[in-house]
Amino acid sequence: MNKDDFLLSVEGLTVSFDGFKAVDDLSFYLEPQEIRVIIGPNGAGKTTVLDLICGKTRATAGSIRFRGKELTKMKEHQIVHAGVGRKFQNPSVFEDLTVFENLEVSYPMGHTVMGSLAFKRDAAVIEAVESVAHTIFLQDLLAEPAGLLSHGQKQWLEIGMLLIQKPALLMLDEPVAGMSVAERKKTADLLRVITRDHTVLVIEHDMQFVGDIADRVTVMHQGKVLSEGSIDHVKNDPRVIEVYLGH
Amino acid sequence: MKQRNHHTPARGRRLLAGLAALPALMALASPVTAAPATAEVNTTGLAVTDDTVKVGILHSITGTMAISEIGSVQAEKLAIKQINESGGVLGRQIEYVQEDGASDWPTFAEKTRKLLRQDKVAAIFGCWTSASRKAVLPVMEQFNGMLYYPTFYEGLEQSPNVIYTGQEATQQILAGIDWAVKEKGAKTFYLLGSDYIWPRTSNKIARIHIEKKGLKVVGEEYYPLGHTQFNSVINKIKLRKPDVIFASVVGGSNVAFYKQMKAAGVDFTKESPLLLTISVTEDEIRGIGGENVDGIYASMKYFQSLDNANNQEFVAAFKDAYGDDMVIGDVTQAAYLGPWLWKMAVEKAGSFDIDKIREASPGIEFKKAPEGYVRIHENHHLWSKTRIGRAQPNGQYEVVYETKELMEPDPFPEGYK
Amino acid sequence: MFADYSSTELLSIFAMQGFAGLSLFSVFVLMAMGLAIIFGQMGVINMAHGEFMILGAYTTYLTSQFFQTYMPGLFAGYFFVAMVLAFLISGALGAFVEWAMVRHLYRRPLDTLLATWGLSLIMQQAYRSIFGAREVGVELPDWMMGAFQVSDLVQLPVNGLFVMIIALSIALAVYLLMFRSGWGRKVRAVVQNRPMAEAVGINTAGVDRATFALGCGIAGVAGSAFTMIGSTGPSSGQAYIVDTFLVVVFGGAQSLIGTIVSAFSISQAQSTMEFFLSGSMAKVLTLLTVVIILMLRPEGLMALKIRR
Amino acid sequence: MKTSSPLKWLLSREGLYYLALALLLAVILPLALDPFRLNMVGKYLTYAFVAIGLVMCWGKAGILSLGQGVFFGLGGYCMAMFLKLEASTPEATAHQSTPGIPDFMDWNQVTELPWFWQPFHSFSFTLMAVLLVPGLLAFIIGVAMFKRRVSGVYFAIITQAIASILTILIIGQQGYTGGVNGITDLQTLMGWSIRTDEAKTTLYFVAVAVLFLCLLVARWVDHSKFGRILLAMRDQENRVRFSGYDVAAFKIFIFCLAAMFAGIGGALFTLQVGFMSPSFVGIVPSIEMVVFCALGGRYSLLGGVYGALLVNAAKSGFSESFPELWPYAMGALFIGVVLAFPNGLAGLYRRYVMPLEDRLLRGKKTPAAAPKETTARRDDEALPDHLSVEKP
Repeated sequence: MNKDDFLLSVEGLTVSFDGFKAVDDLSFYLEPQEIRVIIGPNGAGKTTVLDLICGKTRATAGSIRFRGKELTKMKEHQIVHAGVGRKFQNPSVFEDLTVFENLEVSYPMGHTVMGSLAFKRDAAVIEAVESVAHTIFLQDLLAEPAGLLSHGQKQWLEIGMLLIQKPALLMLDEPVAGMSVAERKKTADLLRVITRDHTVLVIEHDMQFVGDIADRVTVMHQGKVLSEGSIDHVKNDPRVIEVYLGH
Repeated sequence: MKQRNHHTPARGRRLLAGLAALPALMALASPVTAAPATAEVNTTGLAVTDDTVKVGILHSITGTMAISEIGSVQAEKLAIKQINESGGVLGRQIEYVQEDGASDWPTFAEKTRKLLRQDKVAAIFGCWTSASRKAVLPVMEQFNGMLYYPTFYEGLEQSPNVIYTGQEATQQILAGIDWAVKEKGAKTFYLLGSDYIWPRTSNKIARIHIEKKGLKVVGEEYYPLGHTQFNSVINKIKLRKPDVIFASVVGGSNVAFYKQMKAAGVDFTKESPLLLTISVTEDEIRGIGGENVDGIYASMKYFQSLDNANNQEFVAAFKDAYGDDMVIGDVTQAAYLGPWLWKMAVEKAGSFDIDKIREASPGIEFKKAPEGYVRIHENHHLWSKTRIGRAQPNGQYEVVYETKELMEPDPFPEGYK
Repeated sequence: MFADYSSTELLSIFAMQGFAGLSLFSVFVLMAMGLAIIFGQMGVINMAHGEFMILGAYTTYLTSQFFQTYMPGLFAGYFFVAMVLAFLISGALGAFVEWAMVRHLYRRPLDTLLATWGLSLIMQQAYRSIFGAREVGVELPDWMMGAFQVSDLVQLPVNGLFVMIIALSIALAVYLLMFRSGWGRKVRAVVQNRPMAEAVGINTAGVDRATFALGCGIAGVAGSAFTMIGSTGPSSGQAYIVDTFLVVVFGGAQSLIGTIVSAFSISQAQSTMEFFLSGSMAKVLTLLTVVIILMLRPEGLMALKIRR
Repeated sequence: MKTSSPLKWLLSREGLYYLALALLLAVILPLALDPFRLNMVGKYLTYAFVAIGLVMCWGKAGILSLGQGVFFGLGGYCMAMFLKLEASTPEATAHQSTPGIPDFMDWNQVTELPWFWQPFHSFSFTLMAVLLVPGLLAFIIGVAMFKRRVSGVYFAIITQAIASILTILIIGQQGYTGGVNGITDLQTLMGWSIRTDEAKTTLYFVAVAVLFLCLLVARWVDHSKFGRILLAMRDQENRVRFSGYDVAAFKIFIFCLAAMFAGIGGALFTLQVGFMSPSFVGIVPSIEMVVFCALGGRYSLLGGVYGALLVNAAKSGFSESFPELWPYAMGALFIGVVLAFPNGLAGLYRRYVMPLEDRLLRGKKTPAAAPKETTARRDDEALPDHLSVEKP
């Protein structure tokens, strides 16, 4: 397979902070429509990988190709326009805006200065917002300020803000952290819906949840790939067991 | 603005004196016989009544310039009080309206408008910086007022609506440099100033004058206002070894400059190099500290230590009014001249009308001036002598030289542009 | 421009110019040390820093007056007393200001800027009411006024050396305090993670107050030292504020070493340029260079590299 | 947003506030004040332009500039250069060694009009320059800083340094700028004397009209999606970035807009007072401009206008009656606003007066015509400054 046939190909990715290599010569590939979960102990460099892909952190070396484009040279907003959406670990929504406005801001129109000045809230916008709101279970809370939502609802809202951008690749950093059991179940449902037409890269600790959704799992340790494969494959990998159970 | 002071004590005293002396009482009772009718002396609607005339005092009471302007306010008030005690102007007591320019130039312009239009003052004594005068000038000309401006300044101006009671640049500089060359044998000069119009203009005049004599300027340097680090320029001075440092540094920079000169081992009393300043009056020395300027020379028209009867009287009156620890600098004395020169112009013209005062002003002599004698030139500046003073550790200048003749004011000096 | 001078003269001049640069450096260090602690460690922008310095200067003035009047015999040593008093008085006022004002604003650095600017206006006017609008002259004991004659041209002013020694001692003291003492550890802990510091039982409110007071106290000592080389008037403090902030920001706000490095580079640059250009242009060029470098490298010279 | 019908907007509550301000400025004050006082209000109004810009830039976008005096000054100097050239005809300056150039140039041995003065013979160029010179400088600063993600405190300090640099430059280059005295003695605008009372009153009304134009532009920007993005940016800058926005471009735009407003204010200031000098460029006036905005309410456009008017009126009043007390009052105002009511007058109004209005409206049984998305909430809550030191 040519590497541009992958949706995302990460090769030799390295970043060092003052000599400390948080990600060290990392390579992995994502196929279209795949759901990939990255797991690993704390400090393995999982979040840094997402930071590197979405441009928040600049790579020291290596390449990230996405649909034939080299992301390491692009600005954050250009990466978003290329089709990569990112959800942060802590829900980051605009607390002073309403749910509707949160989604509207993310709607992929009027993203330039002039475009945003000329932006009109037309029927298409309202429809797209309402449809996404329905998907993320917030259709009745559109007029609420986002600051008043519960923790779980904020997580959903942030996922909704990604969905409305219609990205080709969705990156989620611990989407179910801090959720109640019921919310967690609803989120799993939500992800299943999403994965019907998105490629998804997820960081997650909850192995139950990982087993539920993952096509393939990548295990990271000390900035490197320790193991990769199906959930059963990595669960039985002795190196993974050693890392997780400790010395 | 509401600092209207009617000087009732003065008036009260006058009344008592009147009771004692019948002729004076007569004068009060029938002002027409002693003083001309108001309608005659005031044809332009100024604030003149049968026994009062209103003038304005306009200086900064607040803000950064308040430090410098306070002495002028005191001197002007003292002169007004003395004039009132001696019978006023055309038989009318002077009342003043004091306004605060707040170290802000538009405020100066605004207050001038207010003084001229609302209060209809017959004259304004005020302004200190050139910037404030420049802001006020168009208003003075528009509403035809008369400003008495006390500060020594760069010249390049001659308004029909201003009498400049301080020296313009050539008066201060030419005499100073001539003295240094003749008496001290100076051959090389280092020009140093704060970076704004007065030092730059002054140094330009100085440079031309020096070079005309075939002597040499070995350095010319400007520092931003408020600058406090002079080590580099002190090194340059040491390197170039000028005979004279010609300094026009102002404000807080002054303090830093002289302290650092002293610290760098320059003893001014040795006069090698000799320091000649045009900006350090007795007022400034209070902030710098007498020990730091011991031995520098200043070229100005007035020093507090000036030995003549007029000045002794003036210094005594000033200290009597404001306290024994007051010092009087060049500008303070020039401010004191303002009300007197105005009074004489009014009396010569027999009218408060601005146009008549303007006409009457040239040629007016003030023989009781603390600096000795001044005369108003056609160009609205003063003929005055220039003196060289040597700073003493006690903060006073000792006068070591005085020009024989009065220096002619020349605000647009040909050949010095 | 050097053609006219002999080589000994040139050597002397370079020596003197180097010394001028070092004097400026110590002035910058003194100005910036207190601010580096307050701004760098606490994130508070203290626009009244210059006024705290002037408080130290006025303290020195009053002390000198007191010694002159009541114990002229001990006048030679008054300066040391004055510096201690300047530290205590400025520090005490600092602690009060922290309690009354700054502690309510820790989450809002830009608001501390406005509030402390207001404080600076009040302090200036208070000086004006108390000491008068004119600058006061602070008389120095004779031993401070001289200069060491190194060679014919080279003289090292005693008070310049004295300022230098104070600057270095304070820098050293701050370093020891921040990095070699238990208290410094607490300060750094609070800076890096306030909730965690609270959780492990550090009295963060107390640490804040002491840190702010320390910064103000150092400003007081700086002001005291500046009476030797600068003016002491109600608005003298304002002249320092922009330079001071630039030194701290240029160094990298959270790094004390950075502050020193930046004070050194700015002072050397300015003093060298002053020698070749006019004072005004040197100042403009120095400020401009610093601003441009900060645009290219906003984290300053010595930034802590933290993974974010 | 729902401004499809301007009339309907005017009758909404927000529209009525604007009407009230218009009534105050265009009718009540001119009737109540003599020309002298009205001229002073006219001067204060020119600061309101800066305040509007600061509300947009600082309040809405979280960018605190301590260098607005720079832009105010540049706008003012552009206008002053035009007026000075008009005043410096060869006839009026015949006594100079080089007639036809401004007097201060002649004193400084400048014998030829410098190239950058040449275009200011043209009024249309001057009008453009009033907008573009401050705008361009803001653009350069903005690109350099926001692209490098300099923000918060760092931005504030750097803008302050720029104010300091420009002041030293203007004072030092007196042959080209008039130095510390500034550009003075401006008399006519295209032959029309700007010194008469009538002219000052006319200029006052021009200032009011232009102010409302700027207010409406600012309001339009604020209520567009752009405004919501500013708000979002202040809150969660990264989220905006990862929603596909070029955050720097938005900051640059709003900073330039604020600079242009300040430039307009400066130009009108020059017309009102008849000169321009470096004392309006430096650090102190720049910080005072921030106070106008903070007192009025940093999140409210109208608050900014009232803030500029009130602080300046208080300054004149105080310094006339108790000059000694003014710095104390000003200082206390700073501290009080920051500590006690960070949202300024607008915040107080919303908290204490608006509920009364609500009750009145309900009393009359007129349902409050509250727009669907009211900005009240945004302005009312004590929003934390998300302006903490950000390092890239």
